Amino acid sequence: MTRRTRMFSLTATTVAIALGATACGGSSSTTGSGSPTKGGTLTILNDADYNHIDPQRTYTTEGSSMDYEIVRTLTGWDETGAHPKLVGDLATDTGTPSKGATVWTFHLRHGVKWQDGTDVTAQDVKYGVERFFSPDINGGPPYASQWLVGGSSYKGPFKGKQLDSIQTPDKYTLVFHLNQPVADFNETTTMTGWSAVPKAHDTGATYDLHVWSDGPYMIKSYSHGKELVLVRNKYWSRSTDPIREQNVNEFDAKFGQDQSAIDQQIKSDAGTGQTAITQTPIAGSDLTTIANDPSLKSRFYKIPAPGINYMAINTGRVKDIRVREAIEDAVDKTTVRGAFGGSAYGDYATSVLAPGIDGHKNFNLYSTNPAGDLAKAKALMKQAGNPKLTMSLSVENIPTHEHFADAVKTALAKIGITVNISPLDKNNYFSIVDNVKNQYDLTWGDWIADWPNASTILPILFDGRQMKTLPQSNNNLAYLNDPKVNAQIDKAAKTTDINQANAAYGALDEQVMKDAAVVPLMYMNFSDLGGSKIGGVIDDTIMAEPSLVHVYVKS
Amino acid sequence: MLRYLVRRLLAAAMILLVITAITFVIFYALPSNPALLACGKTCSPSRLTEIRHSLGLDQSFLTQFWEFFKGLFAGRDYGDQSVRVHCGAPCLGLSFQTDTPVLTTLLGDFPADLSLGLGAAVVFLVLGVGLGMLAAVRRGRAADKAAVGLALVGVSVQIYFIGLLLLFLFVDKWQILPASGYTPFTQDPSAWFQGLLLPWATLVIVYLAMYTRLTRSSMLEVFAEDYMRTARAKGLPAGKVVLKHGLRAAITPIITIFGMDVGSLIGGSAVITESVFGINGIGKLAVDSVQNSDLPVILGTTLFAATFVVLANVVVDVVYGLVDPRVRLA
Amino acid sequence: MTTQHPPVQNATGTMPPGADPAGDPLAAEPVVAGRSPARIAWNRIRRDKVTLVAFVVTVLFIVIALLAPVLTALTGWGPITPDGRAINPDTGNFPRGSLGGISAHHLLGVEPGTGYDLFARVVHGLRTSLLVGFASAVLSTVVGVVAGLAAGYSGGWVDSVLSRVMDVMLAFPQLLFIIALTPVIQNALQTNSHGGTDENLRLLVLVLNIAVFAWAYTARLVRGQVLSLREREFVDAARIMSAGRGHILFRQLLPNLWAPILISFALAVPQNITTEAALSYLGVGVVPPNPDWGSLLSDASQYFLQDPMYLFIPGVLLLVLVLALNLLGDGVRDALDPRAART
Amino acid sequence: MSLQTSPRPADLTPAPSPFLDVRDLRVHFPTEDGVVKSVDGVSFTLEKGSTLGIVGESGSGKSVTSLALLGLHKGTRAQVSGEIWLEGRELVALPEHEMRGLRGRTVSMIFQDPLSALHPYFTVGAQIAEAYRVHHKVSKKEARDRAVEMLKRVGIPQPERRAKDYPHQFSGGMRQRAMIAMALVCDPELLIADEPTTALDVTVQAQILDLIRDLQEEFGSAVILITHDLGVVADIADDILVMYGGRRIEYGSVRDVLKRPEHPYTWGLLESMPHITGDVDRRLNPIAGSPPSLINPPGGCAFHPRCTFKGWVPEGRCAVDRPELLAVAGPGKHLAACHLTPETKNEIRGRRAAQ
Repeated sequence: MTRRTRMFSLTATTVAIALGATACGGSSSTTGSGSPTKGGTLTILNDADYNHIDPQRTYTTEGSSMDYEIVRTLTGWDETGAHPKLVGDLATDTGTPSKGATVWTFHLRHGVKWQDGTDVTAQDVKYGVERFFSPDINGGPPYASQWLVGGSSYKGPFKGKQLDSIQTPDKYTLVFHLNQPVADFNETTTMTGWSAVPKAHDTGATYDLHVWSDGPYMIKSYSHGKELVLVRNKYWSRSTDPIREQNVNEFDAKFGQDQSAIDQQIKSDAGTGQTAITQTPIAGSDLTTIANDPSLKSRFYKIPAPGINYMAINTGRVKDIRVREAIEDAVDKTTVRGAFGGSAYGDYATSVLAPGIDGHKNFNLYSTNPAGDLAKAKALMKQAGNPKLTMSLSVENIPTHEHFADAVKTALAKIGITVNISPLDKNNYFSIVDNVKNQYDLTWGDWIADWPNASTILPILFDGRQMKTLPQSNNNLAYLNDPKVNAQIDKAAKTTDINQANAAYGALDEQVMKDAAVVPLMYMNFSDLGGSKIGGVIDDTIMAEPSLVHVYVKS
Repeated sequence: MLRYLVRRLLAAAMILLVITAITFVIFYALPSNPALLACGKTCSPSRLTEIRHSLGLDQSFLTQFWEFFKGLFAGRDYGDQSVRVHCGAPCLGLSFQTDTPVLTTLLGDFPADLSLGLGAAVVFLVLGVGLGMLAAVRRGRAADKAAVGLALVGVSVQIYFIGLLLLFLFVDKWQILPASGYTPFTQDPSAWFQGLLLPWATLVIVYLAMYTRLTRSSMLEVFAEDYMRTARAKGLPAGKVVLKHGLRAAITPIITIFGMDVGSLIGGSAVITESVFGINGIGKLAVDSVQNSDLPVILGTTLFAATFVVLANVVVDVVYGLVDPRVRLA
Repeated sequence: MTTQHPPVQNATGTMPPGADPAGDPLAAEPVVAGRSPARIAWNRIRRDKVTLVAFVVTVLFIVIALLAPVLTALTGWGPITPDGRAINPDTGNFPRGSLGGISAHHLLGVEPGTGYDLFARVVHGLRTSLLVGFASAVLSTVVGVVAGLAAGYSGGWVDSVLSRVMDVMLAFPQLLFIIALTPVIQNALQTNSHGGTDENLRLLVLVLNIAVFAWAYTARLVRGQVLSLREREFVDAARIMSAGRGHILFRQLLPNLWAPILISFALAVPQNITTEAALSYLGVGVVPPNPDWGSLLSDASQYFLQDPMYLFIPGVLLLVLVLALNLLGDGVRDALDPRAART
Repeated sequence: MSLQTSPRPADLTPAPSPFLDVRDLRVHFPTEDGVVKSVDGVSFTLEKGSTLGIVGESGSGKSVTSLALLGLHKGTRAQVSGEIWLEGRELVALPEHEMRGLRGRTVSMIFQDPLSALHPYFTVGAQIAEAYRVHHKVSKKEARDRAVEMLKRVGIPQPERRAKDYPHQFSGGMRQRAMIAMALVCDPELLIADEPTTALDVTVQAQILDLIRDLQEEFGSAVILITHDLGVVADIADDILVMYGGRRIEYGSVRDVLKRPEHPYTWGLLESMPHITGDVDRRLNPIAGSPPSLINPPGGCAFHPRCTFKGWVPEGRCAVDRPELLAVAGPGKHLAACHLTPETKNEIRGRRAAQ
């Protein structure tokens, strides 16, 4: 899953303080405590509009988080406890696998209604999932077309064809036939696209503006790039929904203000700032100041993300493992983290899988000091014959990244590697570096799991076979094509036992680190700020977003 | 007059057509791939081909251009039977990014640029012409030197620097004004005014300089004209000589530049001002669309902006013809 | 009586209109002395203190730009030599100390985030600004003069075509287009897709981009001048003496155009520097970490509240540079233009 | 006719309070190259109903003199000194607002090149009406009628319609007539005509001059006619003032100056002018050389660098001493500034006549 990074930010800072209004701080209530009150409007301030909220097209954390208020997915995460718990959402339970996890059956709850009062049926879900396949409905995740039988040739429902591998034996039963075993398919179905869309209300490419609700809120008005207003869906019932509440009267999402201005407006906690929250992460210099401000502590949501910020070393171009190991030891993660916003940004990483992800294993193969081990790195370079190397490093052309690149350049200069920095257009960054035609020696990357399972991280980042199958969207930036790794990936995917699978992924993580294919930099946190009158925000560690499913506005 | 207007408008349409064609060509040469951007993070080659087809990018250059051109007059339909989207004429296409008609987006952003551009233009025209006249009348004296000096500083100052400085002083430090931005006038006139005050001020500082200089030099040129001496020789008071006889003649070149400036300002040229003050106008839309390789929006914003510039040209010529009796529009 | 000079009054008693120094005493000047226009211009500039100061400041900036490597060698901090001790990783790599980390080591402080010496960034950035400003002004002036001469002198379809092209160029939303064009030109010129963005290539792209939109102004100006000069007697004379087209264009017309050309060049330089900085500010200009004032300001705007000096120093310097160049351009124009009187 | 040999100051005899009395007028322009002495000590008198022709090349100071009479140098950087007495009022020291009351009403001017002297953006009628309304409290309509009346007076056909035209729609002669109409709209007592016929073809020239003369007779104004064309003044003027380099070099009645010119420059002017009655084969001889610098005028006689007769004056006095303006012997008040003795001049005249 991608996190929409900050939009092209030109503005410095604007502080929004309404004249005469004084900040009424001092609210000591902490996240989640206190009893929810009904009513009020929650304002969401984001720098830019969601890429999509059409559930089959949504593939960003902000969009997903908003979508969860409007649409219900087959399964979902209950995050009120210490760890996210997988529960049935539209489905009564978390699904039943059969035939070695190649067939999955879901039974839908009775009494779930659309916003016009009609029932949500299995056919609606089937139609919704079929939409994934239409080229008009682009932008969403690839899993449906990868896994459903016949998916490679199906082109979506708009021309009247159906996908036979999704069966609806009755109004409330869905059966998915997969072309390979997928042990965690019921976690895949927590993604927004695995939801119902009523054929009669589908508007195709423009469905973003007309998403039909079966969740607690429905679209009242949506002006692209400006404002999205959600109001209560009166046909939604708490009794059929194990995840969501319906506390506030309205969500009012406003877009287009500069992120710094948003941060300042919420920080000042005046006027609407008191009931406002931002979904786009606070970054760079603002993060430092806000994270270090004790008065903001109660309103500052620092959410660990199931992802990794890393620098891939192209194993096809930097063939000498000693050089790669030297790079692992030479990179000074303290200056790198400084570039991304300091300690609030996240902990230093030593592995690909972050602590919150199933399969995470605690190990460190390289320097124990985050600032690096120069002596060891130099020794490794000496073993490699002290080659005079020049390497390219691709980053996005935003200040944070440029500073990161500088930090790497400085560190590697100390072991005799000259780094040429390639700042690439940030909007096209991944479409450039993911194309196998554009290979850099060092490539910055980040990845957030689509669901908190190593299966949506390691295979995607290190399966060497995708260089051939996905030449234009090869996520294997390390160009690692290690037969051991590939075999391990296949083995882990087939393992239906969760503990065994986790162990397999842990070993895979360690193998990748042994190959010195990536320099893991930070286990990211995403930080957002809310106003003092907001309650019921829970940490969505799946999306790394402040979850709004229980949100309320204090009166 | 009517024939002149028709001819000028036809020429304007030709220029716009050429600009559209050039934009198309440039987009073709753009290194990025909008289909890949639309496709998402993990995109198989076959899916990519389908999306290219869905966006119409697999068609030849001429076909795409013709489709666009046709859409301008006849509208276009998008999508398959059950979910057809109609984009009425003049159709500038659907955004690759948001699938909304470009024209709708443009018209939605237009009020911000209109407010920003017109508001600033009125002030810098009035102030600039006033200061310029003062400088011309007091040529060589302190007032002139001050006006010319200020004008030069204004011309040399960078919008983003002065804009940020104003923000820092008025919003952050003294907290006299709320954060700037655009609120529709219909929604809250007071917020509209307060939010645009600093952007206006910034544009005024930068443009004022130009108008002061322009008026001053234009005035000085007119002062050297024989008819100004005639006016004085008639016994007209100095004020009337300057305001009636001088300004009337000196204003024509200023009208030309003013027309062009207003045209380009409301057409979205105030990109930097928009970005500094967080105003979601057409300039920002254009910058974003270039970065997202959103061809229909790039085309739309370019055409929109160019239309204003070209139309401003025609309007300026017509006004010129009305102001200067020597010019005959034929 | 023999006639050495053309008579002031000819036989019919008519005089060229406006030859009598009626109201404007300056019109009397040609009568005053037979000095060459260049000499008059130079004398005027010499007497104009503001222009002189602007000239000195400009020269100073150019010298600093030329000596940038020497200066940074003296201070010991290059433009991309980070000083890790000058920034504090715990505060998100903000400079230690006050005023953006100004100290004996770092005369203008350091960049937050990287710890680069701001003095070194500024003097090297100046190189970029001046290089792009002058190079694009030269290019656009050369292209503009050639196009203007061709259009103005040839007339006919050549003029129509060139004039229409100028119209189109002037009607373009320029800034938007440069933003769109930059990756296109860059892509067209770049042969290898990796190994880092070539700094010189990027500068070339910038120069081309700015010149693409700037030449039309010069061309239009030159065309207008040529149109009026074309009808003068000396051109007729040359034509009667069956001088070649090239001779008339370059030996007869061009020498009479140098004043407007010089003026447009002098005013184009600060304009282009401004455009370059704006583009870099918008992120399509010079690519970091290569120092440039526009990208420096863009970067600084992110740290504005926490580290205002970082914005202030390059901002004010850019203002001074552009102001000096503008003043110089104005001075040159006033000196060359007999109508723009100075007192 | 005999010429007086001993020099005698000419200007010191005070005339009995003439209508216009200009005394030692100087108009200097400070420039970065030095002071331009456009007018440097000019004096003359003029009575009502009579006409003075001021003759000279461009740069001789004749137009600058006329602007001084209108007080148009006030508020500019020109330095004006001397005295201009008009009906007992001194104009040089007169404050601008009082001077303004005189302009157009008491003193008015017909400018050369009416195309540029008329405002291109206003109709001819409006410009004339404006001149009238400045000095008369009348309605727009009345002023307009007056303008039409004036246009009719100066011989413009269909004045009602033409009043609504713009200057560029008029022919050259018509424009000049309109200019005259504007100058005369307030019945001025002193009319200055600056090259009123330049750039007009000969037949129109004659018409315009006739018009000025007729109107002068009708209104009884004093007229100053500024020209470089002696032929024009010969027709119309009573007195002639020849200027060179900002100074007077010859001053006297038309008869005196034209019949018996005393200065080689005047000779030059006459020779460069065709005579209708003259010999067709006679060569027209333009004066060689160019007008003098007004900042660093040549030493001695300003005309000496161009003067073909300076060799006739002994010891090169022409380059050293500036000749005084002295009365020439004779019945009229004829003044000239030349070192040539009357004898020498007679000899020269004799030789030229023999040619």
